[in-house]
Parts: sequence; C-alpha cells; structure tokens
Amino acid sequence: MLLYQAFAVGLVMAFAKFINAYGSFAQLMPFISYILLALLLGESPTEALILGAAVELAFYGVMQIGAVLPQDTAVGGLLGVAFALMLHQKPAVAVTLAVPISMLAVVVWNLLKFWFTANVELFDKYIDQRNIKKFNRLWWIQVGVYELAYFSLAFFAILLGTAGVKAFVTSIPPTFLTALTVAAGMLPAVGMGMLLKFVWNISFLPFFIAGFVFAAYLKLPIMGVSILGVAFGLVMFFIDREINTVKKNKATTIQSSGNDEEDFFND
Amino acid sequence: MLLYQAFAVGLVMAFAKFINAYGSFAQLMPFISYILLALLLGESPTEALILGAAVELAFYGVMQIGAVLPQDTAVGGLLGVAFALMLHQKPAVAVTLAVPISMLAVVVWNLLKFWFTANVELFDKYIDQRNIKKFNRLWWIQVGVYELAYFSLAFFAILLGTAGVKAFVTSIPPTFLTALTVAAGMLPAVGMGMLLKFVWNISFLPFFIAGFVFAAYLKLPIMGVSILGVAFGLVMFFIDREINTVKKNKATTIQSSGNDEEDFFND
Amino acid sequence: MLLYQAFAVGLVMAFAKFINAYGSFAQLMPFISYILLALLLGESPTEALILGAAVELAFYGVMQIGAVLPQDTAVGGLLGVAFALMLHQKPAVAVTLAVPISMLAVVVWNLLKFWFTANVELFDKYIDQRNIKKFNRLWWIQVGVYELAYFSLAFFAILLGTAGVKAFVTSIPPTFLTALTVAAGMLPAVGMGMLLKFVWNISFLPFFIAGFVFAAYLKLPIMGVSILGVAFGLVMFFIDREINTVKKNKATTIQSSGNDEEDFFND
Amino acid sequence: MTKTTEKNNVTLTNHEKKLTKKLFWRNMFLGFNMSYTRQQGVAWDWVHQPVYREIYKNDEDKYWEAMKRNLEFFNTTPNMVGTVSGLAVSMEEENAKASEGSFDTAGISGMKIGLMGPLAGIGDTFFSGVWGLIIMGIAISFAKKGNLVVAALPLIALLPNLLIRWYGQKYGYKLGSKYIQKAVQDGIMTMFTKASSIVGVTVVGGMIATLVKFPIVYKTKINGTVFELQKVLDQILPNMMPLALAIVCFVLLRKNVSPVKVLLGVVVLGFALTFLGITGA
Amino acid sequence: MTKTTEKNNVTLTNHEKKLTKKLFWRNMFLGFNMSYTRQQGVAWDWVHQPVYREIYKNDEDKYWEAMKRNLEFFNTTPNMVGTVSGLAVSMEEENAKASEGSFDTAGISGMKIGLMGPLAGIGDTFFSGVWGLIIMGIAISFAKKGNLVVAALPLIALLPNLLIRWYGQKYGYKLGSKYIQKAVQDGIMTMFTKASSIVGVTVVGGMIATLVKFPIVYKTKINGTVFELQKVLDQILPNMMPLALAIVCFVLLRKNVSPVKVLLGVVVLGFALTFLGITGA
Amino acid sequence: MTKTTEKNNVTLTNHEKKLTKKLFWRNMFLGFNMSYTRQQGVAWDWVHQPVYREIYKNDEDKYWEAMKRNLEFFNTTPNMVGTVSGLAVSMEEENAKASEGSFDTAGISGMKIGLMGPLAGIGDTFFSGVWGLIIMGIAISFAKKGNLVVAALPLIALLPNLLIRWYGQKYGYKLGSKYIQKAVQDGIMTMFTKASSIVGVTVVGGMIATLVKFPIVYKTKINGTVFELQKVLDQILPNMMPLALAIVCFVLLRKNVSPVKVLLGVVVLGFALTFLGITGA
Ligand SMILES: OC[C@H]1O[C@H](O)[C@@H](O)[C@@H](O)[C@@H]1O
Ligand SMILES: OC[C@H]1O[C@H](O)[C@@H](O)[C@@H](O)[C@@H]1O
Ligand SMILES: OC[C@H]1O[C@H](O)[C@@H](O)[C@@H](O)[C@@H]1O
Repeated sequence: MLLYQAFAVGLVMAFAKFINAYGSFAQLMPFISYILLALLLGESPTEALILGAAVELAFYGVMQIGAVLPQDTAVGGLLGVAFALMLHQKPAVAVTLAVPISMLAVVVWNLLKFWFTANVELFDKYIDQRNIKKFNRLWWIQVGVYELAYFSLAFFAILLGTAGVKAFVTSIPPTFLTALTVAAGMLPAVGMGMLLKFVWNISFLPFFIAGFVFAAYLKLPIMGVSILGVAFGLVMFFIDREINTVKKNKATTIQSSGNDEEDFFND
Repeated sequence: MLLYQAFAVGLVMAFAKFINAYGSFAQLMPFISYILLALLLGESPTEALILGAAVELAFYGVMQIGAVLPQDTAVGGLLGVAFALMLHQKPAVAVTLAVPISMLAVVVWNLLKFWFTANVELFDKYIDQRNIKKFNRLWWIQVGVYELAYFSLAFFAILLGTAGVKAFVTSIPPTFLTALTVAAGMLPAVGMGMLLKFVWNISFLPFFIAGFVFAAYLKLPIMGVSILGVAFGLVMFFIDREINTVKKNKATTIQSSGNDEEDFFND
Repeated sequence: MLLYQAFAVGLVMAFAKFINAYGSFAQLMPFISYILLALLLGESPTEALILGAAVELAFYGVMQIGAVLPQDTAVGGLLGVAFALMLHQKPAVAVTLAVPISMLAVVVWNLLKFWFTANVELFDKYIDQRNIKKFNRLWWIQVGVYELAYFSLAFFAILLGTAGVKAFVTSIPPTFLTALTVAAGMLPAVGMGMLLKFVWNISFLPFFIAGFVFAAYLKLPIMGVSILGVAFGLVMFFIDREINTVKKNKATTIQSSGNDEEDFFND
Repeated sequence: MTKTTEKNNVTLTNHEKKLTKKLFWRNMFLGFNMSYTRQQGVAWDWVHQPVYREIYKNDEDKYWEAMKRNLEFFNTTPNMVGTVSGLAVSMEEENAKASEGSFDTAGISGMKIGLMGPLAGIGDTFFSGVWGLIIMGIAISFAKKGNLVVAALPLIALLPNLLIRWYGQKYGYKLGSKYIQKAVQDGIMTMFTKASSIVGVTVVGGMIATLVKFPIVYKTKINGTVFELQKVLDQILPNMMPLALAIVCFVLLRKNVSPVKVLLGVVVLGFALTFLGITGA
Repeated sequence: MTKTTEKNNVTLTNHEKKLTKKLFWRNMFLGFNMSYTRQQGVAWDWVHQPVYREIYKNDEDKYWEAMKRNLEFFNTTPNMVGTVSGLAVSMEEENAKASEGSFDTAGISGMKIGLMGPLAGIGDTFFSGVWGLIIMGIAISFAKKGNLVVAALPLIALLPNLLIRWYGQKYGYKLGSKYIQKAVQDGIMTMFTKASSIVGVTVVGGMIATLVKFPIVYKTKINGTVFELQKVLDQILPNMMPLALAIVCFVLLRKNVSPVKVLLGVVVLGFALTFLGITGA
Repeated sequence: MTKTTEKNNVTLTNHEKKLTKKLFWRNMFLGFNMSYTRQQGVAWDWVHQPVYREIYKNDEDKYWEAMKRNLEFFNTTPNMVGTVSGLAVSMEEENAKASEGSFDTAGISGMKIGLMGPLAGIGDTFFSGVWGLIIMGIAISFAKKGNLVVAALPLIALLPNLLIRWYGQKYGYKLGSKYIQKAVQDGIMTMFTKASSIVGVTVVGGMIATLVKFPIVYKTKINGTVFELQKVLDQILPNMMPLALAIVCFVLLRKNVSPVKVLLGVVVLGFALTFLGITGA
C-alpha cells in the first residue's frame, strides 16, 4: 500500500517537474497536480484542493526568476499536500511540511544544474565531432535523470518518511497548531515582498497605495483590484507614450501623433 | 374618441419633432413630450413616464450624429408610449412597438431631406433673383410640410393602427412578453456601443475600465460615476496641457507657465 | 474658588500660547491643553475633549499663514472650553463663546506685534553698541510680556466674565441652542474654504472632486481619503518629474533617467 | 481691425445687443430644412438674412452677394453655431466697412469651413455624447418611478446649450477670428474633445454595469449541489454578461455593421436565450 | 570649499554635533517676538548668536558684523528653518576662514532671501495645510468620543516637524548651498508643493463630505406624499449642501471677502435657516 | 532582404507553416537542462537543430558552424522565446542564401543577446509577476472552497503564454529584426514592462489587504473598559499589521537578506506572537 502511494506521488512529482520546465506551464497550474495526486491516491480531490490552497497561499508570490530559485515550491507543495492528504491532517499541517521541504529541495536542483554544467563540455565536443546522435542522446539522458531524480525524491520521501511524519504530526500540541495557522497566514507577506522587490520603483508607490486602499477600505476583491491595476498601468502607458513622443521632438499634435507604435493599438 | 386621440398624439408629435430641430432641445427632454401626451390623452402622467422610461432606456445612447440617423427615437418613442398608454399595457409592450417604429420612421425623414435637397436649387434661384420673399416662403413651406408630415404620420398611425396593435398586443403569449422584457433590458447595450464607437480611442480604455469597476464592484451610482469621469477628464486635460507646453518648447517652469490658455482656467 | 480657576486657566493659556510659538508645536496639539485645563480645574478630561472637539471642528482648517492671523483659535478655544467646562454646558455653548472670542483676541496679538516692531530699533542699537546683554534682556522681556499678556487675558476673562457668561448662557432659549448647533456644524466650511483658497489651482480640481466622491459616495473615512490623496500627489509628482526631464531636453530614456533628483527617491 | 484686438472690451452697444439677441433666437432654427448637398447652408442664410440686411443696408449688391456666398455648404453641431455665427457677422461688418476689393470674402468662407469641423467634434461629443448621457441617465432614474420632478430637469439640462450659444456668439463677435483660431491651432479644441470623450467613456463604462440587464436564470444540479450560472459569473466578474454584450455590440458597430442589424441581433438574442430558458425575468 | 563638495560625507565631528544640537533647540524660538518690519529677523539673530560667537571667536569685528547683518528681514515657516540655518552657518564658517575680502557676505543674505520663500511655500502648505488637516481630523474623531488616546497623537504628529528641522539643518550644513539651490531651481520645490497641495485638496474634498454638517429637516406634503427635501437632495448628490456651502465660502474668500465676514455670514445663515425651520438637529 | 521589408505580408507558405509548428513545439523545451555557464544555450541548440538542418540542407559546413555558433550563452523568459526564435531563423535563412562572406553571422548573436534582456524583463514581470499573481489569486480563492472549476482555469491562464510564443515567433520570422529592434529602442519594451509592473504593484497592494493574515487576539481591561488591540488598529488603518509585515519583508529582501531567512523570521514571529497570546486563530 505505502509502496503504491510512494509510486503514485513519485509519478505526479515527475509530471509536476516536467511541466515546471516544459513551456513553463506549471507556473499557472499547481492545482492540476494536486487533483491528480488525490485521484491516484484515492483521496478526495476537494480535500486536496483545500490543502493545496493553504500551501499555495503560503507560497504566494514566490517567484523563480533568473539564476536564483528561492524555494522549490513544486516539490514542497506536492509532498506537503501528499503527507497531509494521506494522514488526513489539517491545512496548517500541509503548510508546516511544505515550507521546509520546499527550501531543502532546492539542493536537488542545484546538484542537477551543476551536473548539466559539467556536461556542457560534452555537448561542445559532440558538435565539434559533428555527431548529432550523441548530442541528442546526452540531451535526453539529462532530461531522464532530471525526471528520475524528482521521482525518486518523492518516492523515497513517502516510503521512508511517512512513519516519521505521522509520529511528528500526531505529537503536535494544539497551541503549536494555532501558531502554525497564524504563521501560515503571515507567509504570503514574504512572497509579496519578493514580488515587490522584483518590480519595485519608487514611482509605483502610488499604485501600491491605491491597490491597498481599494482592498482594505472599499473591500474590492482580488479581481476588481487586478482590473483597476490594468487601468492604472494603461493610463501610465499612454501618458508615457505621449511624453515619449515629445521627447523625440517630433512635431506632432497631441491627437494626431502618427508614430509607429500606434499601429499596435489603434485598431 | 379615437379621432380625438389621434389628433392629440399628432399634436404632441408635431411639437416633439419641432424641438427636435429647434435649438436641439429635444435631445434632453423627451419626457416633456410624454407628460404632454398623457395630459392630452387624459391618462396618468406617472404611467406615461414609466412607459417612457422603459422606451428611453432601450434607446439609451442612440445618437443622431452627422449625416446618419440610425433610429427616429422621437417618433418611435411617442407612438410606442401612446399605444401602450391608450391600451394600458406594460412597459415591455411600449418597447416592442417603439423599437421597430423608430427604425421605420427614418424613411420619412429621408424622404423629407430628399425633397429639401431638390429645393436647394430654388433657394439658389431666388437669391439670384434677389427675391427674399420667395426665399422666406419656401423656407416656411418646408418647415410646415415637415411638421405636417409628422403630425399626419402620428394621426393616421393612431387612427388606423390602434385596432391592429390592440389585436396584436392581446395575442402576445406570456413567454413572449418575458422575452420582450429581457430583450428590452439588453437594448441599451446597442446605444452604449454606438457611443463608444463615436468617441473611442484606445487610450481611453483605462477610463472605461474604471467606470465599469466603480459601478459594478463599488456600486457607485450614475451621478457618482459621471462626477468621477469629469475628474478623469480634467486630470488628463491638465496633463496634456503640461505636455503641450513642453512640446511648444516654451522655456517655462511647471508652475508659472504663462501661456494663453491658462487665462480661461486660472480665475 | 473662582480666583483659583482664573489662575488655572491663565496658566494653561500661557502654556498654550508658548507652544503656539515654540517650535510651532501647538498647531497639532490643542487637545493637550484641553486635557491640562480639565486636570487643573478638577473637571473630567473626557468632557473637556468632547467640548474641545466641537470647538476645534468649528475652527477646522483655519490657518495662521504669513502676516495674517484670521482668528486666535488658541485663545478662543481655551476660553470657550473653560467656560463651558466650568458651567457644565453643551458643546454648542463652547462653540458660541469660542468663535467670537477667537476673533476679538486677534487684537491682543496685533498690539503685541506693534510693540515688538517698535522695539526693533532698540535691538539694532544694542548690536551697534556691541552689548549682547541688553539684546538678550530685551528678547526675554518681550517673551515675558507676551506670556503675561495672555495669562492676564485669560485670568481676568474668567474672574470678571464668568458671572456674565453664566447669566447669558442660562438665558439662551432652546431654539437658539439648536440654531447654534446647526451653525457650529456649518462652520468647518469656512476653514475648508480658507485652506482651498491657500492651495488652490484649477488643475487640482479633479483631486478635490475625487476626494469628495470617495467620501460622499463610497464612505471612505478621513484616513482613507488622506492616503488616497497621498497616492494622487505622488502620481502627479512623478509625472511632473518625467515631463520636467523632457523639458530640460536631456536625452535620457524613460526608465534610466539619471538625473540628480532621483537620488532622493530611488533607494 | 480695432475690434479684434480690443480683447478685453466685450461690452456691446445697445444696437449690437438687439442684433445679437435676434441672431441668438434665429440660430435656434439652424437644425431645420437640412439638405444632403448643403446640410445647414440654407438654414444659415435664412438665420443671418436680417443681419446681413442690416450690415449692408447701404449696399444692395454686397447684400445679395453675401446672401449668395453664405448659401454654401455648412454643417456643425447646432448648439455650437454661436461662435461661428458671431465671428462671421463681425467679418461681414469688416467687409461692409472695407473699401472695394480690400477685404477678401474668401476669409469668411475659410473661417466657417475651418471651424465647423472642430466645433462639431467637441459639440457632438459633449452634447450628443456626454451631457445627453448623464442627463438622460438621471432623467430615466426619476421617470422609472413616475417622479414628475423630471419635468424640471430640462431647466438645468439646457443650460450648457444656451450658455454656449450665447457666449460663443458674443465672444466670437467681439474677440475676432485670431483668438478663436489660435485656440484651435493650439490644440485646445482637441484637448477639450479628448477630456469630454474621457468623461463619456467613463460614464459608458459605468452605465453598462448599471443599465444593461442580462438576467440569467439558468440553473442545474451537478453532483447534488445546485449550480446557478449567474452566481458563478458574478463570482468571476459582476455584470460580466452586460459588459460582454456591450463590447460585442461595440465591436460589430466598429466593423461598420449597420446599427439596425446589431439592434435586431440583440433582440433576437434576447428572445432566443429566453426561449432556451437561459435568460428570464 | 571642501565641505560643500564632499557630499557623501555627512558625519559630523563631536564639536559640530554639540553646536548642531544647540542650534536645533534654539531654532525652536524662531516663532517668538515677530515684528512687522523684520518678521523673524530679530529671532534669527537671537537664535544664532552663540553660534556666531563660536565661529568668530577670534575676530570680534566679524562677529558683530555678522550679528548686524543677520538682523535683517527674515520670514519662513518656522518648521522649515533648519535647512536655511544649517546652510547659513556653513557659509559663516567659510567667511570666518576666508582671508579679508575674499568672501562676499552678500551671498549669505542672498541665500536666506532666496530660500525662505520656497521653503515657506512648501512649509505652509504641508504643515499648516495638509498635515495639520489630517492629524486634526483624526484627533477630533478621537476627542469627540472623549478618547484620551488623543494625548499620545502628538508623538506621531510632531515627527515630520522635528525630522525636517533636524535633517534639514544637518544636510543644509553639510551639503552646502549648491545642492539645495539646485533643487530649488530644478523645480523640485514647486513639485513638492504641488504634490502637497494635491493631497490637501483631496483631503479637503473628503472632509467637506465628512465634517461639514448641513442638516435639512424641512418636509412637506405634495399630493399626499411626504416630500423630504434632504432625501431628494441626497438622491441628486449626497452631501450636496455641505459642498455648496464650502464652495460659497471658498469663492467669497477668494474674492478677498474678509474671513471674519464669511464666518459671521455662515453663523447668520445657520440661525436664519434654523429659525425658518429648514435646518435643525 | 525582401522579407524584412514586406511587413504586411505575414502569410506563410505551406512548408514554412510546418517548420513553424515544429519550432513552436520544440521551443517548449527551452526550460530544460539549464546550465550555469550557458543557461539555455544547449537547449536553444537542441530546439533549433532540425530547423538548421533544413535551412542548411545543402551545406554541411554551414550547418555545423550554425550548431556550434548557437551553443552560446542564451537566457530569457522561456515564454518569450518565440520572437527571438523567429527572428533568428529568418536570419539563418538569409545566411544560407547569402554568398560566402556576404552575411555576417555575428549579427545573429548580436540580435539574440540584444533581445534576450528586454524580453526577459517584460516576460518575468508579466508572466512570473503579474499574470501568475492574478491567476493564482483566483485559483486559490476557488481551491479554498474545494471548487473543481479550478481545473479548467489553466485553459484561460495559459492563453497569453501560448499566444505570445506563437505570434512572437510568427512576427519575428516575418517582420524581421529591424522592426522588432526599433520597438526596443523606442522604449516600447520598457513602457510595457513599466505598465506590467504597475499592474503588479497595484495587485500586490490589494493582495496584502486580502491575503496576508495577522489576526491579533490580545485584549485587556483599562479603567474597566475592554481594550481590544485589533479594534484600535482597525480604527487607525484597516489591515495595518499585514501591511506592516509585508513592508518589513520587502525592506529586508531589498537589503539582500536571503529569502530563506526572511521566511524563517516570519515563521518565528508567528510562533512567538501566538505563544505570547498576541496573535491567534
Ligand atoms: O455632426 C455635426 C452635425 O451634423 C448634422 O448637422 C446633425 O446630425 C447634427 O446633429 C450634428 O451635430
Ligand atoms: O508664511 C511663512 C510664515 O509667516 C509667518 O512667519 C507666520 O505666519 C508663519 O506661520 C508662516 O509659516
Ligand atoms: O530571467 C530570465 C529567465 O532566467 C532563467 O532562465 C529562469 O529563471 C527563467 O524563469 C527566467 O525567466
């Protein structure tokens, strides 16, 4: 039974890590993996979604950009949800497990990337040898090892870790769980901070303020704030375009500025 | 009785079409005609207003601009409300009648304008003949024919049409009436579309979005959205003015720009 | 008893007028004086605050800027609250007394400033005589007289005025009190008008409108409107900065404008 | 040319006042008797005839020449005619005073043709678009409840119309063409039109959420729980269907589908969806 | 001139720190003893006397010359004095170090006169206008309920005042005049003032709706239905009368009607309307 | 060079269509096998290998030279690769057709290096930042209630990804480098990035108020009245603590404190405050 479960989680993990790279699809669909997980484990997809929502909320805003991968939320999320699902625990438990795992799992990716880097030499050589077969073989071997690594990670984590996790989880005192829930509620602040750091420019401050005021005071829901944000972005885009036109010293009047960019929008 | 009614509706129609041209007053006051109609027909002005509101809502945003008159809402509205008022029908019935009539009535205007165009030659001739009397006479004849045409249209519509309309209306099945109400509720979308088409520029999109968000999410009523719209328009006006000043390369500082336009506003 | 009360109010007045000048602290803390007043008079600080709130509301927005002091709100406020507190009257009564007193008290300041102006000659002379002692002595004498003047004003107002005020207050008919309350509610409009006059520029109109709409329609509280106002101010600041950059004809691109000002903000 | 430079002196003589008033009232008729070939050309002539008579009272030839000349094509938002009318009259007066051949009447035509476009732009946007929209929105909300207060609304509603006619004509007459055309050149006109359009677009955005109704009544049971389509849509975006409908209409009209067809399409849609049990009341 | 160029080195020596602190506290007195002819001129001199004494400790003549010179007219928002004070002191130090005749003290006066205006602009707008408005708005809302928390509010409220005094003085002293005057020339000051004003105007717009009360109690029966004036007005525009009242006050004040008259007018209006039974409580 | 100038002719031949489709699907693999030294360089080569084979089917040397050349460093947001890919292929085709030595292949590298930066800027901002944020926000709100509708969301969510890949590649291929690089130079790219960032920042502002929870349960009695800390804070500013927490996180991260440390800090804070009885559930 546990063997099957470990195998199932391993498969979903392999899938999740595949679409993590393939087309960057995973960025937008972690819940697909959670549903898959529930189906393969014979658990309720609804429950998996509720657990997954708690985990994704804690990861909210964590981005993988450039060279740095701050957390491997795919690995953390899947294992956290898998354990909580199998042990029928609360969302707070899923979060407790997911966060540290997501941080540890980064090591695996670093090791893999290190190995890929070492192999670059080989790719170079194969091209020099005009040997496309070897080139392609090494490519697919790397893809395979990548997949296998994460499959194994999940497989052994479940196989060997479940007992320990169970013991740990059942020994959690209730105040600890409350504290967990509080901490989980606070965690999205980290993701928000990361995102802000990435896009921040002091001249965006007013829009940050506006977003906050509309949500905090006027209770505008997420969707509404997003739409309003689009309006803000567009206004500034068009004002910038206007200023830009002047900057280029084109002697055009406001309305009839026949600059090329307009082609994109004026239809 | 029906004769009097036909005569009454004819009179109101003549009045409505007069202020349609005279000073463009009718643009803003169709409800004056509906009240007048009720008074002359001995019906409740309140009821006339309620019927009129439904009709005007369906026509909402339909504009007569430039050469094209998409619907003659004055004729359609008055006849639709008149029939519904006389037959004591629901607002949906008034709309059902008003919309097709307003489309058909455009023909009358086209015929009149065709005749006026033919007469331009005569006006030219009278000027050449230095005969101001004939010039004025033709002018007033045209005005008279215009008035008479719409009076007659209404008069005969009521006189000859009421029986038919009554038969038609009483035979409407209830689901049909529901469908009518639904369709009437949807109709303002056409007017909105026409208006948007007329003023549209992609750079106005953010304001469209904002207007929608404030009304849809924050339940800001019409008046509030309008006032906010004025604020938006003014902000952009002042920003444009600022950019415009730079464009003219006047070496003026932001605050103390002594350009002429300011005279209009800075007092 | 009355002697002590007069003395107490005099002391608080001296304090209030001191921080009126010292560091401009009083601008933000009239309520400190009201609490002090209550403590020294042995009355309830809570009541003093409630009376003070009514008075400050009526004074709301009245500013002392430049040469002109439209009302001495410190004197008016303190005496108005003191009388109302001692006679246990309603807030409306405090306002009734505070407003005229604040207008009359301006005379005292004008007399003092007149005397200070006459003394400038002496300060000049002492410097010419290289006599720093006399310079400093005159400085402190002026400060002393200023303090004494307002202490005395309050002292005698309470000592001699209380009986009269009591008689006046008890004779006020109820409709008069209602009218007072209405008038007090209207008074902040004057302060608002003064403030608007001071900062007004037609190009700020849209923000005035927005502030009004958000408060009137969407019930955004004071704090929310203020924060939103900051967002508006910042947006316009950054847009102006952008336009300003273009104005200086610096060939910089939008994002990477390396002008000096940015140092202040981009960290 | 003294008149056109004395910008601050906009007080009128008694005689001018009478003439001005007459012109103001006759200009109300500009919307009558439009033709395809001259649009408001004939109306312009009828409106100004007594004024030309007055201006050229000493010169029969010039009078008829003016009548002939002004019969030309003219078309603007009638509410905006004031400015052009005032300007044109002041120019005809120059012509009357000028010695033979020293004043080129082509300038009058030029001014009329040059201004009627921009004025129609702002006029149609503001009057037919924005102002009409707002006033009718309020009027309908009163009329819906049968509130007779609506009868008093035109008092406010007509104000901009009357004021722009009156002051447009007065300032056009007194300030002369330079000032007005400078405003047009400086882009003030387009800036106004843009500002008006922004108001209009904002209001339309709000109106769609307030006035357009698309009441979905469809519900079904999935796995035992009732699934109400309207509720799901509301969760995604309130007033989503009215918005979608309006955008579809807009896009069709922009592709020059005739308004009549769009209108019929909407009616057919309403009927179809209601008979299918998707919409209802 | 090393100091004015070492822009990044803004740490102070121990001695400078002591001097700076003393100056900071004495500057609190700038608001005392104002005269019509010199405004804060005498106060400036009293404030800076010990500093001048220190700077010119080796040159009695220069010290008294400085005292004489600085007695001149000066006027700015007291909260903003720090920057000018810091700059002036750094310039006096240059003067002390300079050889006879090589430093033109007119530059010090010029700087003071040049900066006091823009600083008063932003200072009055921000401190008397915007910040005071916001803080008092919050304070009143607490005080209304007799909440003693209001006593702690000045701790936050005074922060901008103290910080601008302290850092203004420090940076003025260390960065030197070039940098500060560049900021003024570049329009940063007016941009700040504009931004502050926008905040102020927004808040005033909100305040009018929140704080000004114009409670209409008038009602009558028309055709049997009760007609409550306040309700009709609310339907048109919520808080319409407070808005109208504030605008009337604004317009009157702008036409330079004295504040006292406007104030009395409002009181009379309140009484009149209440006695007529139109307003009430 | 005909292709790059025929801007309006963006229809593809049958053969081109097949090639385009193949490229589209292979580009999905750009995220695999990243190395520290070349990032997506190897993946680029693997992706384009069949296309290069096709292009240089008559010239073995040029084929291997292209393979060697394109193994260079490359890194961009994978979702944005389309444009560069399309452009690069069109340039390789030029190279294939060009007579020996007449086409400088350095231009291909230059284009790749020049575009990958700006494209990553807009791509990371939009895809990882803004779009991911919005979609995940909605997805979480559905998932919270266990609503399986969330499974259908990717259909919408992936659209921009797929469209930008497809049309980017198509237009890159057909329009040529001139047009695209002009857009970059004109600042369109930075303007887009700025606009996207503004959306992102606005959403983050809203998210903090909606998603971050900082539930304070502390209460005490002062003078007999119950004092609930959360209520007082709410009176000052709703969602004040979540805002403060997010700002602290932001400031720390900006000071390059490692995300892991910040994360642990927040967890520790949550535990500490809960054990102290200040926060709770
Ligand atoms: O477009 C200018 C003008 O053209 C015609 O005269 C009519 O349709 C008017 O309603 C319109 O304002
Ligand atoms: O205007 C600058 C300044 O002038 C005077 O000194 C006083 O009225 C101050 O309150 C004001 O800040
Ligand atoms: O920053 C560009 C790009 O860099 C790497 O390739 C990855 O981290 C991507 O997720 C990212 O989009």
